[in-house]
Amino acid sequence: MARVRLENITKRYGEETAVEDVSLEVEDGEFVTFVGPSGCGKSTTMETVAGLTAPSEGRVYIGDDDVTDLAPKDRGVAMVFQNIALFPHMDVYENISFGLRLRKYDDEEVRRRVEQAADIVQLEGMLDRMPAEMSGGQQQRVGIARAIVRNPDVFLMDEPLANLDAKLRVHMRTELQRLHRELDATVIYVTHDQAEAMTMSNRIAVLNDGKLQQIAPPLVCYNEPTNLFVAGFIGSPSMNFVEGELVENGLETNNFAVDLDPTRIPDVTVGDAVTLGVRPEDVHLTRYADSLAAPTAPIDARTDVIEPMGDEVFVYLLLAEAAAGSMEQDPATSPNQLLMSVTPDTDIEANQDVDVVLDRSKIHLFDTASGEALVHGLTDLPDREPGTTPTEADS
Amino acid sequence: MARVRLENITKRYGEETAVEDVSLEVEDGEFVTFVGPSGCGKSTTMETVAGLTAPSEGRVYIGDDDVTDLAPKDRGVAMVFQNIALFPHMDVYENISFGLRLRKYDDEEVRRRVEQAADIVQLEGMLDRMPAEMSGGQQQRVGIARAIVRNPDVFLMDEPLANLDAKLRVHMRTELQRLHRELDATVIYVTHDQAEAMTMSNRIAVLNDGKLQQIAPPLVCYNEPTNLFVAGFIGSPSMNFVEGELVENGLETNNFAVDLDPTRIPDVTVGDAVTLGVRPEDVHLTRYADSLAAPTAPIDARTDVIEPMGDEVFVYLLLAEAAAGSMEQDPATSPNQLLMSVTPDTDIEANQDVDVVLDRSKIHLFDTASGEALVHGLTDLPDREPGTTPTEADS
Amino acid sequence: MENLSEAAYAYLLLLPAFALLTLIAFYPLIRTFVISLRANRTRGLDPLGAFVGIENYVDILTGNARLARQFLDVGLTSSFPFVELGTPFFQQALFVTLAFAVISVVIETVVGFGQAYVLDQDFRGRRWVRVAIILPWAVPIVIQGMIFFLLFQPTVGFGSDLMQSLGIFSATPLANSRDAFIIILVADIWKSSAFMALLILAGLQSVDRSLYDVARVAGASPWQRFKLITLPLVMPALLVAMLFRTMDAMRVFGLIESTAGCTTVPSLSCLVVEAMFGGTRIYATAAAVAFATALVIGLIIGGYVLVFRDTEGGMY
Amino acid sequence: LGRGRSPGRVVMTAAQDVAGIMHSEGDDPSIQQALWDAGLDEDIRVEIQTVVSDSASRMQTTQSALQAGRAPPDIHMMDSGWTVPFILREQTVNLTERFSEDVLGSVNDNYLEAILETARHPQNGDLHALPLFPDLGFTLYREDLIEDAGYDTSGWGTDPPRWEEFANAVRDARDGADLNYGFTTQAAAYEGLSCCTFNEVMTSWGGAYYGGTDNLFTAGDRPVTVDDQRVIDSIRMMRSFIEGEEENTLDGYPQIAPSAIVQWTEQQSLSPFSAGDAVSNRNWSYAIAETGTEEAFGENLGVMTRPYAVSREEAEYADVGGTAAALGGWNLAVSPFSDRQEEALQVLEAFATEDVMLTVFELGGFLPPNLDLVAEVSPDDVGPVARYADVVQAASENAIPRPATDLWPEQSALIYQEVNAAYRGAKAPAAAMSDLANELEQSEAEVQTNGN
Amino acid sequence: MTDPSDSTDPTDATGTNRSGDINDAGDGDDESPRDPALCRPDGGEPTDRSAGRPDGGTNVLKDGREAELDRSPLQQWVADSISHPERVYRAMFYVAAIFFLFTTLFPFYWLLMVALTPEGQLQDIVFTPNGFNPGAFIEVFQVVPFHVYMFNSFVIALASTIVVLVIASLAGYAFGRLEFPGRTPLMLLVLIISFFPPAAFFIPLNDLFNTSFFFLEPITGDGTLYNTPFALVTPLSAIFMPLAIFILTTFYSQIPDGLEDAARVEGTTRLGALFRVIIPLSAPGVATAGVLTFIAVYNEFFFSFLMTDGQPENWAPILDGILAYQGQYQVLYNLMAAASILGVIPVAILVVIAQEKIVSGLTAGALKE
Ligand SMILES: Nc1ncnc2c1ncn2[C@@H]1O[C@H](COP(=O)(O)OP(=O)(O)OP(=O)(O)O)[C@@H](O)[C@H]1O
Ligand SMILES: Nc1ncnc2c1ncn2[C@@H]1O[C@H](COP(=O)(O)OP(=O)(O)OP(=O)(O)O)[C@@H](O)[C@H]1O
Ligand SMILES: [Mg+2]
Ligand SMILES: [Mg+2]
Repeated sequence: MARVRLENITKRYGEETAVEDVSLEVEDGEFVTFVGPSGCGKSTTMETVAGLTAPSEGRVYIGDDDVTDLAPKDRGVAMVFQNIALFPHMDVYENISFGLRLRKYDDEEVRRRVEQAADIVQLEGMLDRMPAEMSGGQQQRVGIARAIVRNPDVFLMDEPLANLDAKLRVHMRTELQRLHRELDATVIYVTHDQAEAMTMSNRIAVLNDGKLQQIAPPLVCYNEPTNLFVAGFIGSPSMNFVEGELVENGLETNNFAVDLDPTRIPDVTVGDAVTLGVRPEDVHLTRYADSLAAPTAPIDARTDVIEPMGDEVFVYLLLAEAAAGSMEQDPATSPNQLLMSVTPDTDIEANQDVDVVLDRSKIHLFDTASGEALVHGLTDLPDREPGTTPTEADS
Repeated sequence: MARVRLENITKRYGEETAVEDVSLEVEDGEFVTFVGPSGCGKSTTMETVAGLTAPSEGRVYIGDDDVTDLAPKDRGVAMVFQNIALFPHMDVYENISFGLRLRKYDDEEVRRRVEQAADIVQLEGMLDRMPAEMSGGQQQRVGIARAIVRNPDVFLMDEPLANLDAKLRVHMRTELQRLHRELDATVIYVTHDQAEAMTMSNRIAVLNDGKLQQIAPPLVCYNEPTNLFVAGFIGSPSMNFVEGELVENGLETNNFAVDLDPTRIPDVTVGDAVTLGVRPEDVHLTRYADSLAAPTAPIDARTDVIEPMGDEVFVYLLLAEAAAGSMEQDPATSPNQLLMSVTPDTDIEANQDVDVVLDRSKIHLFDTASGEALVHGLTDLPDREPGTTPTEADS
Repeated sequence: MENLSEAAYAYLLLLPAFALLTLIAFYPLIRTFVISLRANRTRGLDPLGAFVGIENYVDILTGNARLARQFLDVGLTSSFPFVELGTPFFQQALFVTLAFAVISVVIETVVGFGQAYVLDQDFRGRRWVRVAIILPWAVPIVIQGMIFFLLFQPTVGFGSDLMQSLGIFSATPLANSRDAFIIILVADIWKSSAFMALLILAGLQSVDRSLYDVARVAGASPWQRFKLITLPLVMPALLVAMLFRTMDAMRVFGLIESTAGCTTVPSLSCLVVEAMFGGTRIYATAAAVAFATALVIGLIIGGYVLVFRDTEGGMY
Repeated sequence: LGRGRSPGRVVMTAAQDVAGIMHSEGDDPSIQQALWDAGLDEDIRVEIQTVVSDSASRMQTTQSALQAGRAPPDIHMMDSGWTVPFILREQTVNLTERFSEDVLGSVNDNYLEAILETARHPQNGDLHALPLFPDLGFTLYREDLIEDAGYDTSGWGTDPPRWEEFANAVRDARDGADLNYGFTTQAAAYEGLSCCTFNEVMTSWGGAYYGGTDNLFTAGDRPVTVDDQRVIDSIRMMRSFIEGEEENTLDGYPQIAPSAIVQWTEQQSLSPFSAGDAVSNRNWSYAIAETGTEEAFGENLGVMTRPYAVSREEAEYADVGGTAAALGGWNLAVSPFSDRQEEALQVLEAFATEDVMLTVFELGGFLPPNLDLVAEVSPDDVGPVARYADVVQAASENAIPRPATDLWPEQSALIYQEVNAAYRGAKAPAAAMSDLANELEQSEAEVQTNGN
Repeated sequence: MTDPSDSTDPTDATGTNRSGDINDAGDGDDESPRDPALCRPDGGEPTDRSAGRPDGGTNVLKDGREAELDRSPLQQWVADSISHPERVYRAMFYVAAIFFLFTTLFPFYWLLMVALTPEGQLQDIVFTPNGFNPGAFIEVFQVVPFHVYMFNSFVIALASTIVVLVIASLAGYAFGRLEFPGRTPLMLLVLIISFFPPAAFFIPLNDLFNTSFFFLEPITGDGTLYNTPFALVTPLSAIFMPLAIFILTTFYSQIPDGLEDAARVEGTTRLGALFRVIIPLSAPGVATAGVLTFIAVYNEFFFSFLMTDGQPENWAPILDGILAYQGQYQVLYNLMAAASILGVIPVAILVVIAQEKIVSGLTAGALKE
């Protein structure tokens, strides 16, 4: 039983509040990933679970026990530290076996498990190196091995793969998932890598500014973010946001309008400021629009920078009224830009006039003032009053 | 003049060779990214440029000068360290201004530049914190600010964004690019993040095992990798590799065959072992194959695991002969698996029989023995002898 | 034990230290303090007389105590600088002690830093150089005194002749307060620099080397690296070394006793020991001088603590 | 760790020199044997607790033992210079009460009176310690060199010359033999200066600390006479010896002593002499033993008591003037904290027998407290000292003890500081002595005001 | 060698036009001034790169612009040194090392000369002994059982060092790594002990150690601690404890929290983390505290002299052994010298080797070189 439950955890450093009133429950055997901007309190939250930081307020439960006042060693947790924190005076073998030796496993067993763990992190043959003689990524792998060798009930991993290359990451990712499944351990994981968060987690917990924003399965966070913050944070590149205002029968922005029935949207009325969100992959060139079930009306745009990424190409679009916006501006914040992602074989060039459409089923609306999500997907709305949907207006 | 030139650099640590005979030239104002697996010698190479590590052999030039024996401070370089290495006894302001104060800039100027740098890395208001009071990402940003504040000729950045979340990374990425352009500085950059490497660099240098594999613009590395290593390393998820053998009029693998004229391929003859490489995004369901100019014949497969990533979905395919391969196996190494990437709205489920085709124009062939690339794209080959191309065979 | 609060845990860890210190240090000090408030009795079995309050303290400060030498002999005048030294400078215990402490600690710090820097380098035979530099510290004070005593014995050593011919010393330096002061200073520097060097070396060795890499790339010259990285990071260790050296120097006794003698160079500790063991059993006065000495040291150290309170990593 | 003591063991403190002769292998003579022979109970065995020989350190050790009420040691060996303070502190056993009549009588009759004074209670005269051996200050000189310089030294041994003659002889001998040093003595600022060397010189000039020998042991009510002209002159003479004709010197006395004497004690002053580099040296009986052997100067060593400037008849105070020999030596005191006082007293009584004294003299070269015995032994047994028995006798007659009251330690410090300063020329002799007189008077006054 | 134009200096617009210096390798190339205010466009002026040179060489060189023409060997060396600054540092380093070696060792050399000089010939010793008497080194053991004193001192020093290190480690951990009310006052309280001359402790301790406690009787025979190692170990431990506490506090407080955290998560208690991680990582500090304590105790003057009766069989330390050669009128300087050489040098070597072992054993590789 290694359910982890945080109850109203708050942590203050002097004036600064690092974590504010966070409550969440991680089920036994669940894999939960914390994501959030730098400094939002991910590591601090983990430390309260590990027992390294005493929360200023709130309680921590592991299993059925209140462990708030328990020493780290008695909590049955293992942790991979963001700053790696290898013992510089021990070689790799000693680092990895540290916890086992403390528990007086016999040498045979220790060696077996260390070798197995070293194998998983691909460090065979480096067991007698000192940490100072290793590269950054190698050190990080030692840190991971040190945690996994112990088969604890609860794994805490703070950016364990930050220094690894893509290939190794993928490998480690699968290894960690396998371990998770085999050991049936509860895992709390911090990463800034979207792919990791999406593929590994049962649920993602999005933190911002010390506060929990949403905790939900990855695709729910991706497809139904509860607020502007989550919407903008999950997904890379970020979702496009366009501020607008609800009018009689649609949403008007500086550059374009989207038809909809405002009354169908809960909690807002005509005249309210609403932000439209759409992901880059849901912006399509009008010429490919026929594949979409519910496209919006075409929007005039001009391509700015084209960023080929190999497997996809990012196209920065300047909307009609965009006079001289520079391409560096973050499309998520510039009201006159849209980022579109297309396949590499798409025939598109910089500084070319194009028409784009948005996939209505993928449009999100947020209350601009509170940031709260209003609806996800406009196609569901008109289902009830079919009359309003099809009309689309140019900007 | 801040061209950086490495001439036959070798660095040994005792028995261990960290860098082996690396020669490369980074043009003045160029942005070159080092990528490669953990421990391949990226940091070590950087350190030889900075002057922190004396190469065992070889010379380093900056501008026109041989700086091999010059002290770091006389090389005009600034560096972001992989292990961050902030001065623990100085607050953020002092850390960032360290280099400027050494040069006796007047206080006014120092403050202005520090504030500007802090702004870029979004650390305003934290200038009087001590490093120990900051989160991992915040510390890393201080490290970046410390380097950029000095406006040097050559920037060395070793995984400067490893601890930052996606959003901040994108922001920092653009900021660094802007800086690069404005300062007209030469940048050598290490990252394990493909997106960074692809978007920021003029050229990518791929290292493996201390040896330089390829140095070329990002898309060249992506589309025309010189060898198996580069092909497998660049791109995430990794390219699919299928080993096969050249036969009379094609390439045969365990599970399928691809038509081609072996004589058109340089340096190999019928009977040679050849590896076919194809990226996940170039594997298509047969039903969508019409959008391809040159698809291969359909290949029978069965979907295994479906991994939705938000903006795309990874589909693990088991090829016909695959009996009981488990989904965790790395598709790049398992001969009976293929990884396919499809858009999220594709209608596909696990354990479903499907037909897939490969995009012939995106197929790479490698000499299995040496790993060297033979051809990139099979469409160019049959152009000359059109007779051989269209025939396709099932496996 | 792990479940104790941080404070309770800290007190638990401090318990053994304070138990030992209370028994062996605080308790004796309290008793000594009580002694200092009573009268001397030179005859009879009981060495202490009636309770006299702070009379003993008044006596030592006013020069009325039965000490062979002056604790402090200054008179107040109406004209600048408002104080007038009575006994010559080098004959006043307080001044001699202060001068000795200040000069010796300053020089030892510099020398110790130099030695530590040498030892921090990597070179062949470093171990033996380290032995050499540590050696003076391992010399018993009697021997340290003997060496310098003999060196400046005109018939035995060449020190007197040498220094006399250089015009620095008189013919009988060990009998001349000023010369003897310098000899004691040199002897102390010779021995105690090693103390500084060892502590500073430990500080140097604890500095994370990658910080030097950062500084080198940032353009720091060796001197700047020293000033901006080494010094501040070694500062806590250095402060401890200086603090304890200062206190040690303020309590100098054995060295003086075994070279020039307390007559020539009286220090505060000399007065304590002479009062206690000088044959005239004036324990109360001895206790009072000891407490007065502690008070002087306390004032100096208090100044230290105030000045360096904000030093990074400092202990306050 | 345990230190269980077998019964019959009596622990006595002693330095290496005495410790080395206490017991012996087999039948070789030893003090222990002599004690038994003298009638000590065979069950009683003296065990030596070796202590350092430096007198000041020994006083510390003794003081800390007695102050803590610790025993063993059962018998403390105390310097004659600091026995009285311990007596006054009631830290010794009163021997007058505990000794048998005849032993007490023979001690009082036969022992050198001057050293007995240092072992008596100053107020009631009771004996609290038994002198083990006295020591006397001698002036050693190279008879051969002085004779070569044309001086007749035949009578010097028992009838020393005047200072002027002596000084001239030394100067001529030094110059004649081309030696580095003439006369070496001890003038460092230490106990030896106030108790002994200066005391001798002062006495030989007819001066005294407290107006003659009557007042030596009665602190409080006595005159302080150190600012006498004679005392000042004696210092000026010493300055002449050191500096030649300079400030604060005395005409007619040549430069004969190195200035280094102001930082010399016994060892440093003896070594140039024993190395043949000096004409004359003031020292203790051990120096005779060391330099009077055949390997050293043998018969060429002349020994006498101090030259003088003012004869005893000319002197103002009692028993001063004329030649002088400072008195040192050690006493044995029984610890009142000992649980073996009876045994210890027996040991002391045995020490008071002549045979034991002679054994100590023969084995260790320590003068017997009954100095008449010196003449009874042959040089073959005890070394060169016996050769100078007449000088020893003369010295004992002219022995001057230090005024070793319980104030002496602090007064001694005052004295040697001022005298040393005056010798060095740091202070004019007259000024130094008048300062000293003030300080001593203050110290004396202490006794009256405190009454302790 | 080439001119490392410090073009990192952004205000130094001339940083790149100084290539005129590049041609003649190894002779007086300059380093552009680090200080932008000092930047000169001509750039050809030889200046001294080595800021660490204390010898005023800067001026010599600055004046010597014409020295380009005729250079003396010295200037040649200086010029070479400029292009190879490591050489200057190396040279400075050797000068400093030799200077320190000479100044620390000379008194020992002289002590050796005193030891070798036969008794009674102690005159005018400068660089050679008067006569040659190596027998002194044997005699020291014959006159007094010096080895016993050494052994006693060794045991007492070792015991005190262990007591001090253990207790001070706990206290240092509390002071250095824990926050609790009264931390500063308690530290000052510890410090106060060191304000007092040892004599201030003496009278009460002398009473205490000579008081008979019945419960000690089975151990010490008479129930007092006097004449037992405890009489030295306890006061010396207490007196050297403040120094050790301060040293350890300082070093322990500098170990990053992360490492302690890692150890605790791995399953150590806080104390376990202290002994397994913090102490090993503070090895230089711990070893130094140990060495300082050991040697200080080994050579301690005051209590060593007064807390035993000076008998080798009663745990008298080396000091008493040395003083045993000192007579009232006669001091066997040669034997004292020989004894102290014998007593000191082996211990110093032992201590240094032990320290190196401790440090390297505990921190091997901890510091990236
Ligand atoms: N001081 C050293 N002693 C011995 N080997 C070392 C030392 N430093 C690095 N190495 C080895 O040299 C190789 C290259 O190290 P380097 O730090 O350059 O790797 P890297 O490419 O930066 O890897 P990463 O991405 O993990 O940081 C590694 O195998 C490493 O173990
Ligand atoms: N010891 C401390 N004293 C003061 N503030 C602190 C301390 N440790 C952390 N903080 C602050 O608390 C906040 C949360 O820190 P935390 O380390 O939990 O962030 P994080 O989410 O892990 O960020 P990152 O992704 O950058 O590692 C940050 O703003 C940080 O500056
Ligand atoms: Mg963090
Ligand atoms: Mg690296």
